[in-house]
Amino acid sequence: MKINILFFAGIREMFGFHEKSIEIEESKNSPEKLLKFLSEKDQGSWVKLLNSKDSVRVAINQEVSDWSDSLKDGDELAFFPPITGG
Amino acid sequence: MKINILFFAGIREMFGFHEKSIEIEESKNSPEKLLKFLSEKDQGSWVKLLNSKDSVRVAINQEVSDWSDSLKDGDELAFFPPITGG
Amino acid sequence: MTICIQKKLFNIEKIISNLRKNKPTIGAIVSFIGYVRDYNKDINTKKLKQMDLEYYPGMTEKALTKIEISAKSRWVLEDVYIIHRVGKLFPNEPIVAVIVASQHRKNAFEACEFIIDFLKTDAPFWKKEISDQDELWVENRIEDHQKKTSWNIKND
Amino acid sequence: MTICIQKKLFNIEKIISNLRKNKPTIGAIVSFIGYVRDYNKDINTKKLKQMDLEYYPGMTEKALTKIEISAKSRWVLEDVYIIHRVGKLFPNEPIVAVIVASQHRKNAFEACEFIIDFLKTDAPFWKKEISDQDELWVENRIEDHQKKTSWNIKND
Repeated sequence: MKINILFFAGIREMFGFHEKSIEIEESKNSPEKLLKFLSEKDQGSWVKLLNSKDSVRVAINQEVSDWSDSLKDGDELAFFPPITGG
Repeated sequence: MKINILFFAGIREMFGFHEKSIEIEESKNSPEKLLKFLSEKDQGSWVKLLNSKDSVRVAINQEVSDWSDSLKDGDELAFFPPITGG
Repeated sequence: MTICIQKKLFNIEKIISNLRKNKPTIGAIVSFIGYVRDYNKDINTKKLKQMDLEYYPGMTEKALTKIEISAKSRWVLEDVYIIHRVGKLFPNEPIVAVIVASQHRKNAFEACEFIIDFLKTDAPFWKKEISDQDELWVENRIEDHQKKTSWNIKND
Repeated sequence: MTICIQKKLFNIEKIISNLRKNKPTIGAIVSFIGYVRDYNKDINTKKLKQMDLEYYPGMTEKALTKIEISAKSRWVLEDVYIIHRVGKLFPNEPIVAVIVASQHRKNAFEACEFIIDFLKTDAPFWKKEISDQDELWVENRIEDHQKKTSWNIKND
């Protein structure tokens, strides 16, 4: 399945890009499973993201979500730090 | 003693003037005593003011006061309806 | 701390920008603006043409100053600006603005509401509504007194 | 109900006057404005030069709409206008304004505070402070989450 991943603020800077589209097998159907898989496969910033998971928020299709919520083909997945607007 | 009396809003319109300076004997040393005396002496609007006393506010020297508070020579006494600003 | 009683219209953007020029550390501003509505509160068949606002020069300023001082004793505030129009006002024009600046927004919200609540009961202003049918002095509202009293229960 | 996410400065007087043009029955307007302060919150030796405001196009608008709808379900309101700046901001410039119009001022005060409290925790914006010494993403404040949570206790 295809997942479009977005990164914001400090996480965007850590990765060096804002957006990444990936093709991934159906079994990686939650933000947590997907992040674990990518940190093993591609290392680098994915490992750092996994290690700071407690202070990272996820959104699926622009809705704040849990790490265990399900992902499906075509979803937009975002990783970002806690909100500091206003 | 000399008392400068001010009238506001509906009370000013009832009297037809905004201000009246009076010379009065020392014994009329509260808004209540003064109003009773003037309503007997001059009648007219003073009687109406006395009759609607419960919905009239008094201020002595620009401080909200009671009908029984004491008046002294040179004081500014104001009669006005309840406040409706803002 | 500024109190303005004036006939002319005011511009809230200009007031705020002047306020901030003097105190660039201000982080939060809460403001309340009250308007002349184009109908009479109780009788909707009448069309409001004009509102006359009378005040007690001297006492009104003192009463507003007292309210400001009271607010500043309850909350940590950077600045307070009260502006109230008098004379002839027309429908849709602003009557009053209360602008409160503070470091923490909660203080500004509470103090701004406190000031307008007390202004409505303690500052000598009187409104007369001139409609296409008659001229009537506005009666005061019991709710305004209840709002004022609620502050004593909560804070004293 | 309007949501504006924009780079340029805004004029609160103009926003309010446009708001009132559409709804002349509005009697009370409460507004909150937040500013970029000219120093860093925690380390006062640093001088803030610039603030970068990032957001999540699409999700931010949805989150703000959800907050507005939630406020409108709790209070009777005439109109709500939320404006938040993004991109490069400089000290003393406004960041955000929440403008709430209602018939009764109490509703406007409560709804305005509710909206800014939830905006601070639920709308995806991120601030980066660029000082004369370094560039740091602002950490979120525990107090903001406490303020948000207090609404649930009071109102749910």
